[in-house]
Amino acid sequence: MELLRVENLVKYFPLEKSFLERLLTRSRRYVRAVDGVSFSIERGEVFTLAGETGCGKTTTGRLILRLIDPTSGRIVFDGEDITDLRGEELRRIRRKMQPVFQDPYASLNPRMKVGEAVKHPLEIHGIAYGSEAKQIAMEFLEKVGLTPAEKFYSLYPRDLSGGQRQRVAIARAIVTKPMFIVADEAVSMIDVSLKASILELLMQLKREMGLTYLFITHELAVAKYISTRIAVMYLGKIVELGPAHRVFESPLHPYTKALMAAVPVPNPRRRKEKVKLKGEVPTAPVDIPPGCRFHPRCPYATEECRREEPQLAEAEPEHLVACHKAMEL
Amino acid sequence: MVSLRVYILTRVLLTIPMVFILLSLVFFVMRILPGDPVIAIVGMKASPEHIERLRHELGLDKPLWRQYIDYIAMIMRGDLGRSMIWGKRPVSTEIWDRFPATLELTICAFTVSVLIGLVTGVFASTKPGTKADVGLRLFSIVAYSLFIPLLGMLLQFTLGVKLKLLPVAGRKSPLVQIDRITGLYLLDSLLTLNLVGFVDALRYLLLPSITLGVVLSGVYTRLVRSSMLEVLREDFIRALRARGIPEGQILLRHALKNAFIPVLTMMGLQFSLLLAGAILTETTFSWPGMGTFLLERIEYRDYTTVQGTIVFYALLVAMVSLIVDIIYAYIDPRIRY
Amino acid sequence: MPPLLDVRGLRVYYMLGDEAVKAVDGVSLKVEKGEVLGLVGESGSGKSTLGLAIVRLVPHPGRILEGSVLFKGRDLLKLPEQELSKVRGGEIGMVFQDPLTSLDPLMRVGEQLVETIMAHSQLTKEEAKEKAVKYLELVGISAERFYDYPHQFSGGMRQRAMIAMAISTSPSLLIADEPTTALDVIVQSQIMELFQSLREKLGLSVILITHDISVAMEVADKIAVMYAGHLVECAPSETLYDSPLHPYTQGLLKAVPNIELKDMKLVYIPGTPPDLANPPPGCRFHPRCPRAMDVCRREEPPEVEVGETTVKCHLYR
Amino acid sequence: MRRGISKVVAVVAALVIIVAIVGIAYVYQARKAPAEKEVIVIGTTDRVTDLDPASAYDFFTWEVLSNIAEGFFKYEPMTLELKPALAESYEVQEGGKVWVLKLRKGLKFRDGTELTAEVVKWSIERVARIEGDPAWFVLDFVDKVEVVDKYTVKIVLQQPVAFFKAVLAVPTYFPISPKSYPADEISPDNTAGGIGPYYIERFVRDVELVLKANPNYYGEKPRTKTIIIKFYKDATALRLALEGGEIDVAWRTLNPSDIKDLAKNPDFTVVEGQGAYIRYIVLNGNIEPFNNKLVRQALAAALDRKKITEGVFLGTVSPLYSLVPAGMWSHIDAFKEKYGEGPNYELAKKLLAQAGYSETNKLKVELWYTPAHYGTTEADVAAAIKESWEKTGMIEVEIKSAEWSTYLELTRKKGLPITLYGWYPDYIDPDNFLYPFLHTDSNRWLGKPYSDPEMDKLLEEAQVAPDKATRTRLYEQVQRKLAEDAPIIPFLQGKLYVVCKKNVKGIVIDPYMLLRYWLIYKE
Amino acid sequence: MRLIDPLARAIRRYWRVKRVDLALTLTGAIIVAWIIAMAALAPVVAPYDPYVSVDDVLLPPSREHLMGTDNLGRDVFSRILYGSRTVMAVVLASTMLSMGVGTLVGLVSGYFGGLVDRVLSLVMDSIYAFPGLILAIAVAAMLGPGVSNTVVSISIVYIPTYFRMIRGQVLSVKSQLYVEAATALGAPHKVIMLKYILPNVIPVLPVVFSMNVADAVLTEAGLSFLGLGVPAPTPDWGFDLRNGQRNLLAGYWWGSTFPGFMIVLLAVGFSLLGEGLNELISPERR
Repeated sequence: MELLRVENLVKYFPLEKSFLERLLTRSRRYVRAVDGVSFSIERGEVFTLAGETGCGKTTTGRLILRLIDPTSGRIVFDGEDITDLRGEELRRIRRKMQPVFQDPYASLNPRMKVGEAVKHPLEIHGIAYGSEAKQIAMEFLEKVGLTPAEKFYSLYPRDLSGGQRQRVAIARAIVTKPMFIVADEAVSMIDVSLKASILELLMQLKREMGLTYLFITHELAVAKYISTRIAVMYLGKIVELGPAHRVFESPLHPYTKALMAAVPVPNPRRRKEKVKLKGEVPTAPVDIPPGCRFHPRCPYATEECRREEPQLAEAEPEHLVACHKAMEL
Repeated sequence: MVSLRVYILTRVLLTIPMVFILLSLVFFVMRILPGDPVIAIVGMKASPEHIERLRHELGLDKPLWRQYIDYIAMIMRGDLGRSMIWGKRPVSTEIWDRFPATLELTICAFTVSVLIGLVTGVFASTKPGTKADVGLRLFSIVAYSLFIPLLGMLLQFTLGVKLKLLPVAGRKSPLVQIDRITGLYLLDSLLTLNLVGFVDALRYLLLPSITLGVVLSGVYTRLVRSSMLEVLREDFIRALRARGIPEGQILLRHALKNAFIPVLTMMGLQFSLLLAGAILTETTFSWPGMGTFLLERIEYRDYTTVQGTIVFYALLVAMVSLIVDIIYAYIDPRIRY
Repeated sequence: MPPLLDVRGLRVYYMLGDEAVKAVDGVSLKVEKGEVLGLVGESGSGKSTLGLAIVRLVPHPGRILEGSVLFKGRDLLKLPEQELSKVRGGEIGMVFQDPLTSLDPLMRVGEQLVETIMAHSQLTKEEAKEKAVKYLELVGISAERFYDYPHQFSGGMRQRAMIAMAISTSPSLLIADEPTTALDVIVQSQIMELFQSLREKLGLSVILITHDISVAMEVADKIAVMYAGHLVECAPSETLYDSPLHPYTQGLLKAVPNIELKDMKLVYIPGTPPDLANPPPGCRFHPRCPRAMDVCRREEPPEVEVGETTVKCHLYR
Repeated sequence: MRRGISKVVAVVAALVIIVAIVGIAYVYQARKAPAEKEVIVIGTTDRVTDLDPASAYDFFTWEVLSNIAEGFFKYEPMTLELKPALAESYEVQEGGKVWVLKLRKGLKFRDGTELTAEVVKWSIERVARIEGDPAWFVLDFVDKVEVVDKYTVKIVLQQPVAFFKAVLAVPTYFPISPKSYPADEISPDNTAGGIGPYYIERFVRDVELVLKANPNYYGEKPRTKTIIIKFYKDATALRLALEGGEIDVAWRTLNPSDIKDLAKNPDFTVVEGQGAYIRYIVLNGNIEPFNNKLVRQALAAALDRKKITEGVFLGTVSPLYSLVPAGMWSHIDAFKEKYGEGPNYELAKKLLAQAGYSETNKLKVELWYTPAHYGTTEADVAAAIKESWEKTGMIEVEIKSAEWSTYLELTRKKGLPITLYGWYPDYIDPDNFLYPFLHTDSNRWLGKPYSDPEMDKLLEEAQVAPDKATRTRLYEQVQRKLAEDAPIIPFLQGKLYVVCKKNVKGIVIDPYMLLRYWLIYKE
Repeated sequence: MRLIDPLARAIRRYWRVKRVDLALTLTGAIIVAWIIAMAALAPVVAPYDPYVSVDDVLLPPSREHLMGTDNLGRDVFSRILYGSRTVMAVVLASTMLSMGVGTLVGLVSGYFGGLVDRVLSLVMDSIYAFPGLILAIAVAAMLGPGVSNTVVSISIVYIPTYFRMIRGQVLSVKSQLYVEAATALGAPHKVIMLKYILPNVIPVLPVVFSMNVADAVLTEAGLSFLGLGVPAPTPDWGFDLRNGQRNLLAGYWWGSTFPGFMIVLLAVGFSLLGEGLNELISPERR
């Protein structure tokens, strides 16, 4: 059953910051961070948005969380259109939908004790107050593996390691018993030896609490371990979307192929032949190439690719790809 | 990136509201509070009729909003009006008479303070934590805290009166003549090849500009030091060292230039410090500049002159910050491209 | 023939008042000519400090307390600053993690390259420029970008420029400190390929410092694993992959996600790395080690040679 | 670009070094340079306002004007007799209502215009037309000016004025050339001047004023060819300039302590002269409790003048017991006669008790001063007055201050209870020290603190009384009544000091007060 | 984990790492504390009434008059003691005032942004860029002398400093992930402002405060020196300096030197405190 649906989501950031600058510049220019993205997430799923820096995956996450307003498009969450919700209504939705961010050092208020940070959401949403809230907060601290909860409760974030902080952030996210978690690069800054432990925690919570994840990451190897479905983004668009095992085993889009091939493998004997791509992703997608936005780097680009933008279409059941030549390759 | 042209244009346009805000502030505060220029002009004994006539002449009998609009309209035409008190000279002429003195003083003081600041700041930053560094930090704190009149008096007393090395007040010797071209005596005497005039003007300039310069050098020492330390901590300095670039070259060609960007930004703001300090310096050294002029005219509630002076100060500050921005853009390619 | 680089018993501490962070604590290491050594470790393991200590660039308040760094037979730690700066950038090139902050933002990339070349040769400006263009092209940057500023370059190009600078003086050793960490995977693999090709073309030795053991595995001949200031295991890549000896290495290899394997379960190492200001006594890994023994808590393990592997563990004594 | 910047730095550094070396070299050279004998440099803290007789109305501008121009009469140094100047002779007709002036023939302005009756008429009418601050010297007295012949002018007054000759001597009546001055607007920076011993060679506002001897001057040749006035911002700078050798003469106004100190210095001469400058306290009779004569008298009795003259001014001024300064004819120490030398605390207490005040029910008063206009000593003057009054134990004084224009405005609107003011005479006559203060119609500028029909009558009579003896008697009466009513309490009379280098001679200070440059010379 | 009192721990840690900065801070604190004590104890310590003459005028320093007497025969030492009250009162009141207003406006303006923020920033920046002393002179001259007027004119100069500092800080804190997380939690604006932003903004205040106080001391002295500050005969260092300056050249150095020295000392004290605090509070760089 569908929990979240995103339809043709668009977010442009104007390049001219101030009013005067806008007034003085003849042609408006925008960073087209998210440029028409559609997908849906089923309940209980781990849906991964993957892609390189600047592809728009984080912006998509923030749009879904309603932390920024979309330029156009629609977000339907739990059967309700939340695109234009404001104030009290938006707060009601927020209870059901929580983020876990990449940087555990920045996502906790340095002036708030761990316990308070976890307890606070309960009070904001009027779920529990005072000692009752504290009780619940302690429960959740234990749940994310911060034991003894008593000790951690009165510590400040600065007294914790990165992994521990990320656990606090997770506890804060799940304390209101949401149904949906947006995990934005949630394990990217965690050391290898601990990364698996956070991933395991996330999976365990998913089972216990029946959570649905939108997992945003640039680490394909990590994505592979947890995703049920994956969408690969390039310059603000999804280029390929499908069940994780299908996409990882037989990627269809040349970009996905290159991306997969570039991921290093911890095996000295597997020094594989890589798909070679020219150039890099532009740092700020301002001047998007016409036609297929990947064509300047694509080794298989044809005249058609330069002219016409391919649409995301089903190439095989449930496996969508946006490439004119997906079938031929 | 927004183009440089738009950037500079934006900055130019932003100076307008700034001048406008300050002008309005002064305009209304001055008129709401007691103190009447007409009475100050005519002195004690004028008849009420005479005073009324004068008020009318000066437009002071109109409602406040009307006066304000008239004044703004006048400013828009680039006219600062005429002084309300003796002479009734155009305010622009009055300013033009005094401003070069202030400009000369501030430029020289600025030079002194930047020279001291650069040398001490760079030196301190290369030896953080040493005695020399701590000493220079103390210097910067104490220098800035030296009350300008106190330091000025001290220098006047020792160098001027006791040692008779330098003249203590005024801009030049009575017997020396310097033809006015720009009003900057140093420049004018050079332009007219008047060596005696040049040396004389310079001698008169020394004490005030040293006083102001030393006090402000504290700011620069601190600024240069901290921004050098900041830059020296950066990755590219380490990378330069790793590439075996000689230390001196790293310091002067890379670190100093990078450190100069925040220093430059601050310089724009410090300029207002310079102007403020100039008031006390001018008072202490009888320097016939804008500061002493403003003080005198405030006392007489010379509305137009005070307003004009404030507008001028505001324009000056805005212009300096604009120039700083342009230099900034010139030095920092990240803004230029 | 002696190794190109021979680090012996190096100890680097960061002195914070009366507290010392023991970032590198008695590390020995050899790099042969033409060899690529992957120096692997998690954040805070001391691997970057080690890289910097080799050319005496440990930042304040770090201090090299003891040890020696023999490079072509000379001890770099005893070299006067003047001569050392000839070695730095001359015979040993360095590439750092963040290519944006590692370039002077106010100077054109080409000029920075020229500056480096001129610092290590007697060339005139024109000759240096010619050489600079040559090296830019060698790393895949067209000559027309010579006058660009660093911010006009993309991340990968900046790193290429850094590499060009590092190799422009024909060094025999290149120390690359996390050269691809700030880059996306595709660019990362491009840069890694560049390293490979340069190494073949120029016969360079490379120390590749990275937190990502996968990256090291892909390019290095030999891998040295660091944990909490100690070098715990050093072995040829394939040996290390096939039979890791140190419990930490074993744990690490199991924790690394592998995109090629199907349904592999990730295993993590419990606990967290120690505070290097107060490291645990004995073996620094013992609080997290599944095979810790009594002796591990008491005594610092010796370095043991097992076949081609050097391992710092009581298990192999 | 980077090269460019380092180059700039190098050039700046080099410049600074060169300049420093040249400067130091010059210092030694300059110290040896002999001072020119033909030049006298006078320093002052005063300023020139409008160099236009129609508008100038302040001490220093008048001083300058009286050196670059002349009126029909001028005061003989020391004797203060009015001697003919531009007018060869004069005649008073119709009991003092009509004045006929015969001009000296052949006098020419700097621009070549001849001084004629027409020019005189034009000049006087110009003052009336422009209505500058001193225009009242004309408007209040003159009815019309007529040209009799080329060199004869007839001035018809509105009514006879006993002291009109003194009025005619003020700079407002100095004839100027119509060719050099605009007919109906003030010409503030005009250096043309009139006919005088000097002419202005150069004038840089607030910096310097250079005067050269007028070669065509009809009278006695000035003893020094060039006079340079240098303007200083304050007394400290002025003294430093004197000691630094920049100026030969330090004129108004040095600090009291510096005057005393310089008097001890053998390198300088201190010339002291009684000035006609007075300071006084105004008690505003419109405000409670100063409408009570007993209170006013008590304050007059309790005032410790010595504290001010000796304490604040270190004896560089003298105590004053009347509005008419000592040395002026008709002066009597009226307040001293009535209240003693002061402070007379017994009397003050008695008066206060009569008025209903006591140690527990203190008289509370507000004393206002203006911080800049009367020099930096003013705050101390206020403090000294406060202290001397509070010594009675029955008065509590609160000191307040306001900037000059605010101060004036508030005074005029009758807002301030006690204020401190000072007075320089416009013309040398007791009338000028009494009428403006005490006459009902003329003390509006002080907020009309006092009005008394008897006093008005006395003052009016004295103005028109033809002979000096009658006038003296009347003015003595006025002064006694002033002391009795005590609406204004005079407290000090300024002395004027000139400090000059030992070799400077010829400085004359008399109650006319304006320095005559043409008499000064170097030995 | 946190066994010791955090302050003691902080001091100990700083003592190890930033000995010099701590020494500077302490020196500054001692100077300031000393002058505050002077102000507090003036009535007890002062040997004479500072308002009335107690002896001959212009007596040099002696056993009876530690710093001599001024030109009205008042005891300079007593005036210095009482002067510290004036300076402290004016300076502290004005900085408190500007801190309060600046912080409040900065917080609101920075948090909500938009048009109000633009206008406020423009106004504040205009005042900020304008030479402070000149502004204070203009305002003080128009308001007229008096303690409260002086306080107002000085505080106007420094409001923009606090505003800018707080606003900048708010903007940077606002962009932190934890604020975003709080928004995502559904916390209302008031809660975010008070619980997430304000506590992270406040730590900059002591630094700005002590830096500004030093500057305010000089501005106050400047105003008094120009005769635009507290009216006579209130003891005030700037005013006494100017008053004494008249007699300086005649050799009566004590009347102006002592007040001048006190101004410098107090400014140095606050600057040291500010400079040290700034280094201590700023994020550690290793």
